[in-house]
Amino acid sequence: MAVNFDVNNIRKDFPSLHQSIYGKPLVYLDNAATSQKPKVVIGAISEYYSTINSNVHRGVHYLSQKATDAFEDARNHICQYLNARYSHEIIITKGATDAINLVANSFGKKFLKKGDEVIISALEHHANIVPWQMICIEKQAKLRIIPVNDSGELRLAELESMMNERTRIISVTHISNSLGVILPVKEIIKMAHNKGIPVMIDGAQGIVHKKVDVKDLDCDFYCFSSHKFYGPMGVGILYGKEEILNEIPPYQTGGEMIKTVTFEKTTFNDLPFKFETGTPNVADMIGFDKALHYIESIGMENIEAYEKELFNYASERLVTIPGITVYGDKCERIGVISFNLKGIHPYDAGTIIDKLGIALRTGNHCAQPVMDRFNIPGTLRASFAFYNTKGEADVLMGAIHKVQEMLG
Amino acid sequence: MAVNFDVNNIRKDFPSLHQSIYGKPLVYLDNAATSQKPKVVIGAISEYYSTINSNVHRGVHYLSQKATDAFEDARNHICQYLNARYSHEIIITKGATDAINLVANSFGKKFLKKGDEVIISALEHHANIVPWQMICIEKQAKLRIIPVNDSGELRLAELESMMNERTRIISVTHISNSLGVILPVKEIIKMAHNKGIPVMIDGAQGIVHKKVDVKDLDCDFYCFSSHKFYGPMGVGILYGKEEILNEIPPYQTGGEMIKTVTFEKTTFNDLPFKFETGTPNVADMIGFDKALHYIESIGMENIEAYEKELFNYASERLVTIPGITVYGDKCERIGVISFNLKGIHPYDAGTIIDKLGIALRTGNHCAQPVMDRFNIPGTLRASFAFYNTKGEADVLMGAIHKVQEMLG
Amino acid sequence: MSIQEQAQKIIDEFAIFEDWMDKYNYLIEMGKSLPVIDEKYKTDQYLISGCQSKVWLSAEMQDGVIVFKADSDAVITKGIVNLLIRVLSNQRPDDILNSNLNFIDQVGLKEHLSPTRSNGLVSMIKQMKLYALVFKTKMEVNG
Amino acid sequence: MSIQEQAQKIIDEFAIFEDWMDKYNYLIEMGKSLPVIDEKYKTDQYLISGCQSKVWLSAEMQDGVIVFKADSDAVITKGIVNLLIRVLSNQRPDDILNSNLNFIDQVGLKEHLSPTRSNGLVSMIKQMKLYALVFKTKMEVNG
Ligand SMILES: Cc1ncc(COP(=O)(O)O)c(C=O)c1O
Ligand SMILES: Cc1ncc(COP(=O)(O)O)c(C=O)c1O
Repeated sequence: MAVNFDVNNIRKDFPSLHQSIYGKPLVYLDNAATSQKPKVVIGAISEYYSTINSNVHRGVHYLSQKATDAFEDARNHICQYLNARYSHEIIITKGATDAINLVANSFGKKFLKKGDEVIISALEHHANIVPWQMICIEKQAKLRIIPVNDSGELRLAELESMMNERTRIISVTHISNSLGVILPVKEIIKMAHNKGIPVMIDGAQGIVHKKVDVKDLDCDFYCFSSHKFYGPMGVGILYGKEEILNEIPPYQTGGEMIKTVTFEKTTFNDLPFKFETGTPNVADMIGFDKALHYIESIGMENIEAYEKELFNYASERLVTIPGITVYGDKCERIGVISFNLKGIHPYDAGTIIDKLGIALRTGNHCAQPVMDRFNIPGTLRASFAFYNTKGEADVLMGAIHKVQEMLG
Repeated sequence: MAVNFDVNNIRKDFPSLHQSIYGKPLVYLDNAATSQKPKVVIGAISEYYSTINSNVHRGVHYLSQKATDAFEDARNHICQYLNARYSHEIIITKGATDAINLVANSFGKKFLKKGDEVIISALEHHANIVPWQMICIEKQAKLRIIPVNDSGELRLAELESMMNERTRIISVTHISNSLGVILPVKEIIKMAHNKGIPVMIDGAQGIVHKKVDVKDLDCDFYCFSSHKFYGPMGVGILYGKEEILNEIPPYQTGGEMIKTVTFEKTTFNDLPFKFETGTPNVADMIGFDKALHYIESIGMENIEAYEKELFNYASERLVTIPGITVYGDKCERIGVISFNLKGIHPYDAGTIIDKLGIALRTGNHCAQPVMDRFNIPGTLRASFAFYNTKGEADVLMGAIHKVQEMLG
Repeated sequence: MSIQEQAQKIIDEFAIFEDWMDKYNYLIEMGKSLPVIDEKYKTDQYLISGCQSKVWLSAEMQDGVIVFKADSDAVITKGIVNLLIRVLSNQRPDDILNSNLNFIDQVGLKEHLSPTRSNGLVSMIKQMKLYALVFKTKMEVNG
Repeated sequence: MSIQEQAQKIIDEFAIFEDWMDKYNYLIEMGKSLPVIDEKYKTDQYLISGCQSKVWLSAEMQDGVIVFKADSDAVITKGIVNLLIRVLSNQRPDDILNSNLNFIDQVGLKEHLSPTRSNGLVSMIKQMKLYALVFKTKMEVNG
């Protein structure tokens, strides 16, 4: 067990974990979809709305100034956490999907021309596929896919030959949400930068399980959602290098993001405001700030160590089940175990497992091309957070036995 | 005083109203920027995160089903409140600005061609100007402005002659956020529909002060933000007629909004999901649902009656101040009183008023063209909600006297 | 038997189960034992897309009643499909159009018919009523 | 007088005020009484945009020190502009570059220098240090 890490104490910080489902204690294994929230986060939102609640950046009045300061403190905190150079490299969005749409659109408008190419991987979430498909259709550019081998591993050698002088950007996930596979993002970034190609990382799952240092990674964009990282829904983060953010045009337009407006001509504000329009989600940013503080108080290195141990425990036991197929099991993985049971439709298995008080997800996990790659309708996905226990992994084991008994 | 309406009781429902600023009781008159929240809303968010918190539309598991049902109940509630025909005519966005960007983009992509025209009014917030400017530039269309006369009233006669066979859409605000002027939206819609032109209403301020019935208005789009209407930040609503929503293409893309994805081709989901991608902001939707219930429990007709009385009281007193100019004072107005004091810069006045515990806003209120129209750098804007009192209007009077004493 | 009588029969069958597991075992039995559609109908044309589990549905008019056949790739879904077929197949278009399917609620399977559950059942019911409407219209036009 | 001494002098002046109102009355006095810039500098070229209140700033090098002149359309902003000018004008580029402006905090006007306050003061200070850097570089190149 990791030092300084007592999972039973930690569980006390999460009110939602302590409930019964169909009379059985909840086992929450749908963390890759969204995480539960520590009470400091929930409390911070209530407190915000009960005290300094205001619109920001606008008023000369006291509350507005307080809210603005809290909002910008949160931005600074994220900047430090990611080890970005400037806080204006941190753009607030409504989620990872919003962030990817922003980049696909703004980068695409500026840099994509007919015949150009964009590269993504075969392990992407729909959020990192469809926006690129759409902008490629609009610009008559070509979307190319880094393939995976049968064990779910990216074929990096092919990437090398795919990159050419028409490649404008590469966008890949840090950790696959459907299989838990960790991608060699640092290597991909190096390979791409050698040819002068910028790289965006979809960190929706990556930020949750890895300490992320954007300077060390040297990625050009990195994005994620607060709600999967113990923070509230409704907030996402886009990190972008200043140089590139300055070069690409704004995405959404309206208040805040402008300098001057006449009916003839509008000039845009500086970073980060150029990419942030409308009233920002101050309450949830303050909530997310608290989530980051909470993570730091436990220590991401402790979280990583414990999660690895838990993941290995669960994986090693699951593979012993007769008739189980675990996808991507030859790869370095974390957080997610994606599997099927021989002769049993994942939807059926999920229905029974649900009745046993376990929250896990079945289906294609918004990654249909991954399912198509393995020629399956979907999988059962158990996804773990640092508040899950080995005991819960055992409960899952028992549930799978029950499923096989009933459906096998 | 309106029947069944006791403002002192109502104030008890709003925790943030009971605090001191610089040792003086807070007088919150920045409601047009964002409203305060009743405790039922704050409580609902906490409860959500402490119980059914999950991702929606995806899992087969119990919590996910509960969260999905609560989310869709909220959508149905909004549908009923607005008297829309179908709940799939209610699209969830992150705010009014997001909603207008969606329409400008999707409608613009489908219907705007070179030489076409879009009409907005001279009283718009930047959020209902810049997105139209941008899409008009992209499509080489022309943005035309319904002018206002010196008292801030829209010149409807000019609209009649501005509409022609190249006019594709008209987008106007329901109530001006900078002056409080109520626009004759029903008349505008009728005039436009006579020529077959669809109309979007920016209801960010309108929904707060008027009972809105989209069937009665017969608008093609109506949008607003939760946070100005006593709900949480991070959620906005776009109502659109089914026929037109079906015709225009999706805006953002990613998970949820798709039916099938392959690397070659993606097909989109039905309404409302076609326009909703990424993990939705379930917590804040549930909070907003509670805000609507709260409003209904008081009764919008009671709120309208009380607000009118309070507004008249405040207006009548303010105009007696020597050297004051109230903008739009010849027009039908509600909620907002926008003014300047002779020889005093609004920023200076705002600084002093703030020190007296009053939260009001100075500046151009994200409506620079309105300021340019009146040839002023900005105004002082006192904006009232139904939890404000005549006593607070008196405190504002006193503060203005103090400002004139110090700065006059 | 009328729709009402069929539904009551199913409610009675389920009444004997003490817990959810027995109920689901019975559903699974029903799903497994009954081949309900010809293989030739298991094509995209007859597919009702429910994202997580697939449902195929065919309908034919025979002597004034509609004969539905259906199948699913998930066995629990198939079990429920079978309940719906037992109740709605061999009924007249008008009766199908006017039917309510409360029995699903009464046997404790309501959650499977939530419009947000992506198992194809809700779409299947919609499709069955649509068939009823089409056949009814045809009958009126022809006769 | 050095920057430090000038700042101390201002701190002492403000020390006598008992409440915020006296302090602001004094600021307003300072804003009103001192015309600090030539009308010819009140053009867009010298404008520092602060959204809510405008600040104009000019800078000249005279005998090794920089002479700043500035103005604002809002009188409270202008009062603070004057404090900054009193402290930073007639100082050497190096001293300006190394200066901290804590005295604003100590006289209780910190909120006016919040980077999110759109009164132009923060941009004005940035601009003053930029001038100092430019003049310093020029001196080094020429000298
Ligand atoms: C009339 C009007 N339209 C649009 C907006 C934009 O709303 P939001 O900032 O919540 O997106 C506002 C509020 O600032 C407004 O008053
Ligand atoms: C890898 C990955 N990318 C993107 C997303 C989209 O995140 P969101 O739904 O919060 O926008 C998700 C989560 O669903 C994900 O797992």
